[in-house]
Amino acid sequence: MTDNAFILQSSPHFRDKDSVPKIMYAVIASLVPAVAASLYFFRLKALALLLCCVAACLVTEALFLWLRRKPLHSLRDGSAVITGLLLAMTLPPSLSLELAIIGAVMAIAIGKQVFGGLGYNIFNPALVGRAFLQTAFPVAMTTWIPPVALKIQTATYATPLANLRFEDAIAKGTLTPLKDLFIGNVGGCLGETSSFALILGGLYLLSRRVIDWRIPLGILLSLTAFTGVFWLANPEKYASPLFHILAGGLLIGAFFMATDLITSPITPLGTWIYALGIGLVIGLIRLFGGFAEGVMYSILFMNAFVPLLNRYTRPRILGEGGKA
Amino acid sequence: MEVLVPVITMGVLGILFSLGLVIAYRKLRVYEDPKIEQVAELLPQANCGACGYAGCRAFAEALVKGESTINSCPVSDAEGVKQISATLGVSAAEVVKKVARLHCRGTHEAAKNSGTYLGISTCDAAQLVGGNKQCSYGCLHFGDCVRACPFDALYMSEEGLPVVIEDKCTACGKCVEACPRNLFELHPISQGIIVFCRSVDRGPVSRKVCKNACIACGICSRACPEAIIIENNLAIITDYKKIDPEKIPEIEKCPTDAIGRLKKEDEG
Amino acid sequence: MRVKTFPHGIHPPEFKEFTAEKAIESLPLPEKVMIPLLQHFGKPAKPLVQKGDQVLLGQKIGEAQTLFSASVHSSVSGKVISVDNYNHPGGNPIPAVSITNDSQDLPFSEKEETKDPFSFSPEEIRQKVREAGVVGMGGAAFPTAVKLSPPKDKPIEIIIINGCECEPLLTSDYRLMLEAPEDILKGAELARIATGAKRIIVGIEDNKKKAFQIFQDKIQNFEGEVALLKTKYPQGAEKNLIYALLRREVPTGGLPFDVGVVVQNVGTAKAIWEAVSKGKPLYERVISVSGQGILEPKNILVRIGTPFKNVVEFCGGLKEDADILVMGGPMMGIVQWTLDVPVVKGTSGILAWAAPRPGLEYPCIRCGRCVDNCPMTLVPTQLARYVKFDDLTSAEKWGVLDCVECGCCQYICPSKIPLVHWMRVGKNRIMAMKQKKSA
Amino acid sequence: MKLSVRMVVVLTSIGLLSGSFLATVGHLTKERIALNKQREIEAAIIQVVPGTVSSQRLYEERDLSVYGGKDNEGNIIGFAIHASGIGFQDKISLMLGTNSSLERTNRLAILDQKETPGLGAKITDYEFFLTYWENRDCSVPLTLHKPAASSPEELSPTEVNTITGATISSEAVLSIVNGSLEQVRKLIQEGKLSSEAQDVN
Amino acid sequence: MSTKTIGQEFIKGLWDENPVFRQLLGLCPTLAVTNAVINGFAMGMATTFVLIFSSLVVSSIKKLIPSQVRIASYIVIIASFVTVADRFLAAFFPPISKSLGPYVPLIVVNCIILGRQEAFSSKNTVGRSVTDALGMSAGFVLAMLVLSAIREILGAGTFFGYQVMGPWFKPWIIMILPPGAFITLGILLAIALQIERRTKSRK
Amino acid sequence: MELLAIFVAAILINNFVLRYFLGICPFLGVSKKIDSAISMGLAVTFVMSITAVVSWVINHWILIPFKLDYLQIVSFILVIASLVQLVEMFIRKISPPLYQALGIYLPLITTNCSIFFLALMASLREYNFVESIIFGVGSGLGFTLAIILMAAIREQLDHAEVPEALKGAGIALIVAGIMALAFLGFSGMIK
Repeated sequence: MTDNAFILQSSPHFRDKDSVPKIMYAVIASLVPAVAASLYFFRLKALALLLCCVAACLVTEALFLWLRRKPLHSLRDGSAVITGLLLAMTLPPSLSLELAIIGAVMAIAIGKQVFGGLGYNIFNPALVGRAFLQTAFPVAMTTWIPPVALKIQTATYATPLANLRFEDAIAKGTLTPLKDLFIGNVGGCLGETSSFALILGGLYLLSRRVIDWRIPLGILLSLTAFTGVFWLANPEKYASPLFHILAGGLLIGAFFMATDLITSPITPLGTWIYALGIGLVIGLIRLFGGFAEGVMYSILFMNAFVPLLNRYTRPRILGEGGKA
Repeated sequence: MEVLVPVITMGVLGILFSLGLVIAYRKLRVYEDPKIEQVAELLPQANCGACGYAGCRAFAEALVKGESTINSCPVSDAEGVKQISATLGVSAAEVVKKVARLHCRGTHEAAKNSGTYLGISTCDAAQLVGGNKQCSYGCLHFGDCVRACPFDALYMSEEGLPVVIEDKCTACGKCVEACPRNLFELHPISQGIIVFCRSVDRGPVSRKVCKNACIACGICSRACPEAIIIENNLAIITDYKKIDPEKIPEIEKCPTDAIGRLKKEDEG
Repeated sequence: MRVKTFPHGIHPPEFKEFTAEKAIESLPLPEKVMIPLLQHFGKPAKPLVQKGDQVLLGQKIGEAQTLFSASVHSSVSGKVISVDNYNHPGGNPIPAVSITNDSQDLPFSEKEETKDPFSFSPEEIRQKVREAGVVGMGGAAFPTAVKLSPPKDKPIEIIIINGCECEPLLTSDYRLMLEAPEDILKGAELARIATGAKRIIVGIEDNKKKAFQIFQDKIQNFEGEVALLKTKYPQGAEKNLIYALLRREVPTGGLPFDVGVVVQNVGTAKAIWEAVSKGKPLYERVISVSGQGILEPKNILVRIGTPFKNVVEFCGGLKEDADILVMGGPMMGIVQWTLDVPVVKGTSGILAWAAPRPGLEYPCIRCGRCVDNCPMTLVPTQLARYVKFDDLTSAEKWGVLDCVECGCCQYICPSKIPLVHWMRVGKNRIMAMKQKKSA
Repeated sequence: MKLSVRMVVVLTSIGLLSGSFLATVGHLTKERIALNKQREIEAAIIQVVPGTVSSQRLYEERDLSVYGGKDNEGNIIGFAIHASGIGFQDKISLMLGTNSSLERTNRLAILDQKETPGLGAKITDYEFFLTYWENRDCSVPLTLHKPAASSPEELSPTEVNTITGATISSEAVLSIVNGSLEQVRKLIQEGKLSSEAQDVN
Repeated sequence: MSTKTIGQEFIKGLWDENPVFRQLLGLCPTLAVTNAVINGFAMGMATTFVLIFSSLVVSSIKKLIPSQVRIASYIVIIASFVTVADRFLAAFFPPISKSLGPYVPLIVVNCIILGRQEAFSSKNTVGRSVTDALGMSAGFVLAMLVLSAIREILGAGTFFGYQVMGPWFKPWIIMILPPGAFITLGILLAIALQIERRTKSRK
Repeated sequence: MELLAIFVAAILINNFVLRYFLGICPFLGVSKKIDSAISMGLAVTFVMSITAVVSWVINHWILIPFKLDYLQIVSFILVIASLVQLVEMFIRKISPPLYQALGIYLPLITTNCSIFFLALMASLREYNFVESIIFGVGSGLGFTLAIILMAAIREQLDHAEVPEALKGAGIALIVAGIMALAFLGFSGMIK
């Protein structure tokens, strides 16, 4: 044993075993139920979209890393795969593949790499990709097909939320039953239809402590409160909070999108404000906005507030304010 | 009539506006010595703060007010000093060009590592865990000085030591501040002999950890006792001016190269 | 009994089983000791001996110059061979008195106190503690006499005896608590008298049930109680301990004095007792030698100034794969690059193991775990960022100076960012900046 | 003092010069711009009230003007209602033609809109949208047919079509139309339509 | 003041001192009216007109204006020419005037124009000032054309209103909406900077 | 309700910066530090509110009665420029601390197109007096919101590995683009 072999470092000398790739792979694992559900409900369409998005994300990421002369091994951290998966999960199953690829490229390029890559982005990359597609190709992004299991033969098929917002579903009595929403036997984006699968994945993430429990809770609370008030005031016109929770992209947003570590606040108070804000804006858009669904916009909107929240919600230091 | 209305309107607006400006001009003008502007323009605008003021403009103000002298600016060259002195109407003292010199020759090869350093790659961070070198006085090789230099006058050589590019060095003193081991010092550019070591360990200890350490053998001080002494296990040049050029070869017989003139590889 | 604790903190693996059941052994006297003149928080002591002097065990060889300093005593009898810079486990060489041991162990003074130690006045206690060079033995080595001298406007109510030993691997305090509980409590009582406090609270983590029971038993004779604390790191950090026991917050930049508390480590309490009752200077201490890299982990009583090499050899030496050598605990200890450093008053352990290389450092993914675990409720990632980009004003505003360097953030960080290192760099730079400004 | 005077003089004279210059320019372009505006309106009136030979402004306020389309004999053969309101993004300005009894729609023209291109902006599309507004029974408020019908035959007489994916824009047009029709009816009842009548040309 | 030749005075506006890409001036209209090439072009032309005539007037009367009222005077002069441009478009090109909307009057506060008066025309001869104005305008028009071409081709599949992309192409509507404008300009600026960095490092 | 609609629309839906591309220069220039962004935002809001009042008065008492619509551009810009100058003088006299916080941004506002646009738009949309004020305040707050968010984001991006070429205006514009995307979600909220 020579003297020269000792390690020189600052304390602490013990390290927890969790690492960034492990966290990322936990997120991927948590998406398994939702992916499985999408494959069940939309079959090959879903498979093709998932593969295309993941591949396009990986290729774009690799291209940028190469251009910036950074080591390619950071591809293995799994973050690009998550972006691809999450993007695919929020696309309508009928979307053509080339559009999906455009979305995936945009997600990585302007959602992530322009900020410097992993850890530096301000906005959720998957949602940036989706918002780009939604704005670039609004018709394609709001054309839905029914899930295979439903065995309906119509070319277009409204999502439960569009049905509620634009077709006066409550008055006509055609509001989608909660049971279907829970199982996922409804129209909508690949991964958002099955509430059951999403809750399963979300619970796994919570148990692994990958995501902050405050975010899903805060979103659900404020959305429930907001929609609840209107529902109680006029159940003839407004759907129940439970419907709003189960329908559309709320659960995937609350468990997988808003909780994105990088783009959510790091302080507890900031996290609460962020989560409550998302729920509120979702409620506003769904009830009064021009879109049937507002999860994507509200998360992006609140993402923009995150640096501000982080800055102004510094926790009180132990002993701060006391007299020395 | 149709033409008159707009003409009158515009005329009135013009009068109102110009009156406002006149009032503004007369009521709220702040007097500033035009010299400040002139001097500020002549300063190098490096805003390095070496003069002790918050940037060149603040320094210019101090100069005009007579609170400081142009010699406090180490960055200005002789020509600039002359011009500024002329503007200020004072004669400048002779300015000797100084440059920063590193007092260490502990290259990667010469100075032994103490272990595998796994930490932040800056000198001040490494210093916090005692440094990555067995020598506790020498260069840590992480280049805080290079990053601190506002003039790009420093670079890390392949041997692992920072090298001063004399032409670019303005003796602003940033590297002196940045080095956690205080290895830099400002010397007149003409200064020939320099002690390249700061180790005050006893000779045998120093020699064990670094090939180029001063081992306090005393050859140099015996060669030139009026200017060089050995104190605290280290050769110290007490008065540079007293070094007799003829004795330089004698001084350079240092067995560890810890004192002597700059060599080619130490220069830019 | 309710188990008390503080918010946040972490649960690193404890590894206490290596040495927890091993009784304290005495290390054979070393041939040579190197006693640094600075082994405490504050100014170095002024050497009282020169090369060639003959010294006796317990003889004062370094005199405290100011209040924030501590005297240094010889830990052997023998001859001074040099007073020169020597490696110091704190990192940088510091003047040290090297003494060759004549193996006589002749004590400097033999006068046994005849007076009942509890009848001393506070000033007398402080004087004896100062004379004996007692410093905090938990690691920070704050001069104990200072701790026992509360300012007049800050009355002290409670003496807390810190028996948490929350650092993994270390068991020296635990062994002391098992083997010398009376001495500890008597020392605490002296501290109580010296500060005019009303009662004593001994805080013990619930992984040391045996020690807790002994103290439960012994405390009956004293004004005080024993509190059980949750096993959590850093339960033994002063500010967190005070919060856990009393729900009082030591103000930022303040001391436990500010909330009427004085905290003493169990080892320090014992040293106080010995200093006052026997006039014994602090020239030896108990340390844990442990870790997977030590062949026979042990708790040993060691003379100050003994080279690590002697200690490690006594414990069977290092394993082949041991590549990290730490003085103190794994969370806050200081790495050593050589075994050629002396044991000092603040050395609570010598640890070695085969350290896994930290994984690839990723950019911060803002998971917020450091925020959720910081016992000081700081925002470590933000602080590290501010320091990294040299925004020292913001770093200070966000409380970098309040960081206690407990290491929770860096332990938990999935991105493997050297957060504590950045904090230390930041503190260092801020101090340098302030010095420059005041100069 | 001298400087101050100069400041005032210079700025005033620049103001005067500019004023007279602009007066000239304004004068020269005034008629032409007015003409352009009028032509645009006229073209729209002719479009929505076919057979119009001359037209007359019957009423004007913010966001609502009513024109009467006249045949050769000067009889009003229909109304052209110029109304505007907020759509998905911004104001939508439209011209609705009705028969003289205000019971049937003739045609609808969108004059100005900033809806989402390719989506809400389809309200300007004749095939997709405007054709479904022709010849509707507007004696009662019109309603939207949802989901979108693929041919006019699917609609009941009081229904108009939506644009798939741009329900808000369709609703906006509908509410502008229904709102302005109601207002015009009220104006007729109050007899305000003809009192302020003035010929457009 | 200037030591450049007349030719250099003109050329610099195209790249070295391009108002949009290099000086980040006049970004508001650059973003706002470049959803179609025709709009961008018309806006560029209107700006050119104002810039040239303002430079002409300002450089000819620069000696008469006391420096304290120069900004005010410039604003009045610029505003007058903007009014002319606005009225002209409204009178002779009503459709363009309509689609440009209030952005034509906004030329008044386009920093390129005031900036050039302040930085150049107030110090240089009439000839130089007009050349400089021409160069700057050319640079501005160039920037407008590049940006609007990208946005129109991707956003509508057309160029100057003519179909240029095949029927397979699905227009990216986002490009003619605000987000597309911001992102495109952001990327263009980055490209411009990258080119500049490259040429610099080669030197 | 109408007033609320104008107000909300001005802040969120038709945000001056993110939808009308107004005030881009200060939006990019003064958004490097959050403190200056806040001051700039407030200064703009303040001037916008006053401009809304004054331009309404000019428009409805002078330009419209005398049929001088072609003098709109010149008179509005003159009024704004002198107004800003007067406000600056006024603040400096009344409250030096406020001047330190806002005053230095005031000269920048003269050439901020959002102010001028506000005056034009209020006249184009034929807002009445109260509506003009609401529109002015709302637009100012919309600008403030956008610039503060941008400043906070940029402060964070200062510590990010943004590619060299994108640093500064490039990345700021892309962030603005994504913010504009997010704000699109509010479209259609006001009917």
